Formats: sequence, C-alpha cells, structure tokens
Amino acid sequence: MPTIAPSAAEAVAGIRDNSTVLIGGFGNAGQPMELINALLDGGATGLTVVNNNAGQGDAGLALLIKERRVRKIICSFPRQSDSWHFDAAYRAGEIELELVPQGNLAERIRAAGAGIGGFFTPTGYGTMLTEGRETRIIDGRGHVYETPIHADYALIKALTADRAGNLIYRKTARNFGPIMAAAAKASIVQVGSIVATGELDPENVVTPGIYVTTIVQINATTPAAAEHGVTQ
Amino acid sequence: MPTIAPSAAEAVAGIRDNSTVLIGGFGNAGQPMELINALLDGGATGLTVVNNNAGQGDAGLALLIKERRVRKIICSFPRQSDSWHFDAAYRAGEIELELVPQGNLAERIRAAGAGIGGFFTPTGYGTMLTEGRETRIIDGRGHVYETPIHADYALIKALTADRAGNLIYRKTARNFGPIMAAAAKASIVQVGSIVATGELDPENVVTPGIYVTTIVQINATTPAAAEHGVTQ
Amino acid sequence: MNTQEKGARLGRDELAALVASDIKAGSYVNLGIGQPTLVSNYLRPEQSVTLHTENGMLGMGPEAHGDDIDEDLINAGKIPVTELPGASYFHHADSFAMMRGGHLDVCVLGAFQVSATGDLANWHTGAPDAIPAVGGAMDLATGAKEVYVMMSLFAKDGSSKLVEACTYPLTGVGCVTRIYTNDAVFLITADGVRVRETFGTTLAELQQRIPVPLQAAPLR
Amino acid sequence: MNTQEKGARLGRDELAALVASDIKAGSYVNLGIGQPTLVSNYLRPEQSVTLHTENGMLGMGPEAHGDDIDEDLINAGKIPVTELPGASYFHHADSFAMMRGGHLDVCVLGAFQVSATGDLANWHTGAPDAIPAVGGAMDLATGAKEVYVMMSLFAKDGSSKLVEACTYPLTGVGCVTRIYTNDAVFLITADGVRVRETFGTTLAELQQRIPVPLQAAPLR
Repeated sequence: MPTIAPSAAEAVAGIRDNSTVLIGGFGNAGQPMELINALLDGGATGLTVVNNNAGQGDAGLALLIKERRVRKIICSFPRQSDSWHFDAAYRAGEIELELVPQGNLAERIRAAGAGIGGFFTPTGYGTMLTEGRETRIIDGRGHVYETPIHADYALIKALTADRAGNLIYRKTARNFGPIMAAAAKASIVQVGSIVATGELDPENVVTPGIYVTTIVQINATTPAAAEHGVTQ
Repeated sequence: MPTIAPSAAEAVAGIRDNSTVLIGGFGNAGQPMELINALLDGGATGLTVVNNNAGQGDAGLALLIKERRVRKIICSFPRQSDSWHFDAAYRAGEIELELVPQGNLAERIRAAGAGIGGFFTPTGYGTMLTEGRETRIIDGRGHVYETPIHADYALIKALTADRAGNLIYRKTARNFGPIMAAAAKASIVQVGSIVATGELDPENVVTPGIYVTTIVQINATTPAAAEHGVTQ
Repeated sequence: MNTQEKGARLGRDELAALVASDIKAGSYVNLGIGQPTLVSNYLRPEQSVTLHTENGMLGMGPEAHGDDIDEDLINAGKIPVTELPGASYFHHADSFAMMRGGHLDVCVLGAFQVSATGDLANWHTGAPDAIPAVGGAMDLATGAKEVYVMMSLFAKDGSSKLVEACTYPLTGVGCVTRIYTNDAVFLITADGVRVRETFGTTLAELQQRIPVPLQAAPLR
Repeated sequence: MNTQEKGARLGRDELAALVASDIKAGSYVNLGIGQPTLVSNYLRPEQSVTLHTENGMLGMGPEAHGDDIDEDLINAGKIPVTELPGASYFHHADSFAMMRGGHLDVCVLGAFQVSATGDLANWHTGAPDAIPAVGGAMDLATGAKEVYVMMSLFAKDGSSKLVEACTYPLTGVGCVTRIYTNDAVFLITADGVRVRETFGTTLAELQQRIPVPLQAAPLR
C-alpha cells in the first residue's frame, strides 16, 4: 500500500546522496517536474540519473546537472539544442555519460523490474556503442548482451492514482513511467488527482499499485483526470 | 490492417501441416475454442502447439491431441485430472513434451515478439528442467539461459476488436493473448464483437492492431462487449 | 531455551490462521494451490493484504459462488474467484515479471520436502512413470521476497520432510525462508534451521526425528 | 538497360511524394526525424498507412496546431501531434519491442552515409569534440522489415554518400534496403547495389561519381 505524501518535498525526502534515480518523461511529456525540483531543493548529490535525455533549458533535470548533483547520467539522447548545462558539465569532465540506444535503455529498465538477469539484443551490434561487449550470433544475426538497470528510486508522473497506488497515464506521457515504476526499489509518483480505491477500472490500470511506494498530488495544468479511465 | 474472416473455418484455413501454433487461454478462460475446433476440422497435422496446458476433457486442444495432430507440445502443466488424451498420447510415446516453468514460457513468448535473442532467468536454475543448459551467476544468483519461442500462428480469444485490429480482453481471460499475438507471424483472433475503428479508447487498447492478422466474430456466451472499454 | 512451546499440535485451520497472522499489513501475497489457499480465510480486512494470482490479477477476492461465478475470472487453480476494489488485470508475461522481479512480499507454498538450506521440492515425486507438470511452482519459489512453506512435518511413513538434502526433484534452490507445520514453525537462516515455536512437542523431541541440526530461535 | 531515366532531378517534396507512393497499402510505418517526416504529407488516406512514433503510439496523426496542441501528445521529435481513430498508446519497452520484434513494415531514415551492403551511418559525425546522442536511431535501423534511407546523394564537397564502407560511426549493420535521393533510387540487394530509376542523370554518369559498382534494376 502506498503512502500519500502531503508535498513533493516530503515525497522525495528519503532520497540519499549517491542514489540511482530513474526519472520518467520524454521531453516535457511525463516529466515529473515538481518531484525533480523537490529533489533539487532537498540537496541530494552524487546521483546516478537515468532519463531519456540530459535536461532541457533551465529547469528540472538541467538544473540538477548545473548544480553538479549528478555524478553520472545513463541516457539515449543528451545533446539537444537547449542542453547547455549538460554540455558544459560534460566538456568540463564533471559528469559521466553512459550512452544507450533508446530501446536498449527501455528494455534494460524493463529487465530490472522483471527479474531478468541479462539479455541479447540486435540493437547496437557492430557499433561503437557496444565495442568490447559480449556478443552472440543468434539465428544468423549479431546480438549484444545487455544488463538490467536497477535503481533505488523512480520519479514518475502519471495522470491519476487510486489509493491502492494503481496508475493511469495520459497519451504519450506514459512513455517510461510503467517500466521505471517496476525497476526501482521505491517509486515516487506525482499525479494530477487521487481517487478512491475502486474508481479505476481494473481492465485499464496501467501500473498496478504493487509498484508504487509514494504518491503526491500536484495541481497539474494538464486536462483533468475525469477525461480518461475513471469509471465514476 | 487485419482481415475480417466470415467464419472460424476460413480464419484458420491457411494453417499448414507442421506449423508451430500458439494457443491462448489458461484453463477455459481465454481459450479460443471455436478456432481450435476449426483447426481440428481443417485437418492440419504434425503441429507444434504452445499452450499453458495440454488439453482438458474431450474438447478443443484435447481432441487435437487425441487425433494425433500434435507432434510436440510446449507447456507448463500438461497433467490434469482430465488430461486423459494427452496422458494416453504421452505414455504411447506419440507426443513430444517440452516442459517449461510457466513464467519462463511466458517470457520466452514475449521475447519472440520483442525481438530479444535470449535471456537469463533465475527460474528453474538448479532443477532437472534446466539440466545441461547454459547457466550464469549474476549478482551472486544462478540463472539459466532461455530462448524465444517464435511461431507461425497464434490462436487467441479477446473480448472486442475494432476494425483496425485493436483488442481488449476480459478479466483473467487476458492471460497469454497479448504476448502470443506479438510472437506469431500471423495472429488469428476470435472476438465477441467487432466495433468501428475509433470506438476503443486508445488509452485502454491492450493489443495494438499491428499484432493482429485475422479477426472472426464468434457469438460468445460471455458478457457483452459493451460492459468494458468501449467508449460509444 | 527461547522456543515457545505451546499446548497442542495445530489443526489445519489453526495453522492457516497462524500463517495469516504472520503476514505483515499491506503485503502483496500469492497463495499456492491446496493448503496455502486456506490462509485467505484468516486474513483480516485491516491487514490490507493484496492477493496476486499468477494468471494475471492483483486484488483477487474470495472464491465465487452461485451467480457470482464468471468463467473469465479464475485463480491459478482454475477456481472461480471474485474481484476486490483496487484490482488490476495484466497479461502473463507482466504477471510473472511481477513475481520474478521480487515484488511479492510473501508466497505461501506446499511442499514434499524442504532442505536445511531452503531448497524446495514440491512439483514432482520423481516417480519414473509420472507425467511431469510444473506450472508456476518454480516461478513462485524463485520470485517472492519470502517463501513460506506449509506442510505436514512428517510423511506417512514417519520420515521427516525437513531434510539435509532433498531427494525429490527440486523446485528451487535456497528459496524457502520459513516452514509452517502442525508441530512447529521453522526459520531457515544463514546460521541454519531455527525453531520459532512448537505445538504439543518440544525441540528436543523434534530433534530426535529430524535429521537436521535444530536451534531455538530468539523470541520474537 | 532497364533503369528508368526521368527528366529532372527531384525536389525535396517530389522525393517525399515518391517514397510515400512506394509504401504498400496497410503498412505500419515509422518516419524518422527531419526529411522523412515530409513523407507523411504525401500518404493518401486510401493507403491506410498507420504511423508509429517510438515514444509510445500507433495511429499518429498530423502535426498539431493552435488549440489542438497538447503537451502530452508529441512525436519522437518532441513536436505536438494529433491522434487518429484506431490509435493506441503503450509504454517505452512495449514500443521498442514493436520495433525490435520486426513488426513495422517500413522505417524511413535520414543518413550521413550508406554502404554498398546496407550499413547505415546516421547518428554521429565521429568528430572528436562532438557530444554523442543516439536516441532511437539504432533501434529504428535494426527493427523494421524494410529500412528506406532518404538523403542527398552527394555531400557538400561533392563526395558520394553511398560508399564502399562507412567512415562515420555505424548506426546498424546491413540494415538499409533502399536509398531515395534526389538523383536516383537505389536498391540494396544480395547481388549488390541496383539503380531503380534516375532523375536528370544516367546510371553511367552516376557510376563516375559513386565508388560502388552499380547495376540497373529490372523494371518494376
């Protein structure tokens, strides 16, 4: 059963220095901005962060990187037109980068949640990103060995939670949320609304409550929860 | 875009001798009985069948086995109180059995659909079911190597399809359907109802239409499609 | 010694009630087929225990009867069940990922034998003419944070089912953390087998019949 | 020879229209960022092509404008898009499973270089001071049944981007099946590179500038 935190600050208060933190979102869609800001305010440092990108503009993850709180980032696409804080940290040698093809990143996160010890994927075979890695020819095709990405925490944004922690998402803001919730020891979720247990249709739950540790309601600017999936 | 077949017989008409066929269902829930019966009537033989069980009573898969149309079965739980046709075929040495722990069976099917070449799982390590298999110690824990189960066909039962092939299921009848649909070259789905494209909420689609080759509407005894997930 | 010695050997339902009372509030639990299913009768609503069934559901309710029977809503034993508020459905790969990934707090299973190091044998008698069937047994044994076994302590021939090394084919290696029997509760620890409590017998009496070194557990 | 020689070098939109007309009806297609995105403008409704975006959607519609912009509905290039009837949403692992599993019929990508055996280089210039970023490029190159490249045939310095072996870091090995350029369409086959058609040039002229043996393709 999840805890319902009264504020983003209290939701992330347990995050210690040197933790590995999965952060959901693809661009701004699904980015748990208020949780990231609370993490910034909380002061934890030496973090390993897993996100598709490495921060945009002057907000959220970009500020965590600017403040040198991220020791290492595991991502697929760090360089963007407005990734200047990452660019500066990287060129200064002050952040470690593990670059992973996006689908391997997603599958490695999924593997962690699913208890898979490692897997062979064709993606990246024969490229500089997998140099020196274990390879195997399977059905005539080259594959590389990839390992799960386990984490201490996941910070996620969903549309609606019920009090049992079941989650639904909205459109392409779903992206990394479900797999990150399952891969972390503790998953902290910001939602637009919290409804009573029983108000989400069991057929339509995307993340079962077993994967959710802490919920915090943030008054979101996105359309209301009532729009999707709530039966009452 | 899927084809809509006028009958179960026409839906399975393309299935050739010696094909590998994934058959959905766990017990009777989600079992595509009418498609199995049509496969029986169609005469295809030398089949490799993948199902959680090996048939119950005197219906469906049990009859396929009784008629010796199944050369090999890959399953987790063949022996049941009413699996007499399988029992007889097995004791006569007339069916090959590949016994797989249920979760490894599910993950191997999922791997086929997901393009994963192989994976390491802790389940079954150190047991007679994985004797002689490649093993690896990962984070101090024994794992065995498992390979994907690719198939020519999947026979599946869902609650409702739209004309784009998107599927929703009902309660625990979902079971193997979504992963089998993705793992087969051609997926043949029996549904209780077919609705116009756009009538299923995109947030609640469980199997996207890309995984569906053929749909056939069977007048089902289960509750009507209107009960779940249909927005209009 | 610290082991609690209680008055009488536990009955089937008393044992189920004991297991139920040991499950922490808020836990996610899978109850195996057979004797473990009885545990659900003794879970109190205020424990807020969520039951998982490996055929694709969290939030499973009690067995269904009469008009509540729905052929699309069954448990892993293929018994019709019901749905509780807060339930969710998912496909088989997601369901077993939930188990294998270590997300269930407790799994309760039956057993033929358990070894002193927690090896479990519960799927196959090893009889040469038996048709093997494993189902989800190995996945359940491997995945949960805690694996509780419920079994009779002695076989019909009087031999101990708690053994130095299993003679039946294994289900999982080093996976069992506790054994609940009508005669005693055993904890499998890194330091060996500890007896938490006995029912109508003593640790000394048990030690005479069990070929594994037993120690008293510290009081809870 | 069989190669069709047509009047004039194709413009950017003519090339996109050609790619669009080559996509079989009912296909599931992923259009990469940049030039390939233009293809969507030329897909006809009667083709019933379903567009995939790797950030978790099938059934993507055109770019959103004005009041239709929804920050939760974007494509892989982070541009606001719309939803068509029959759409579905899924998480990132499911989305890339769809690609890696070979379920997409066609993926259209840009490129820095393509080799005679279909190796693709499109993610990294190899410049020592560049910050690398791969995104979904390798997954797209590896997963689709057919990988079409859209690119200019010659670099600014006049050198051919169709090469014997890529000098830029690879995105995928032996994955490209066709190359669409403003000057010609190339098919990568087991027998080598075949020229399907040329625009404002001839196979002989192209062969003088391209360091790879070219053959005419049989007429379609």
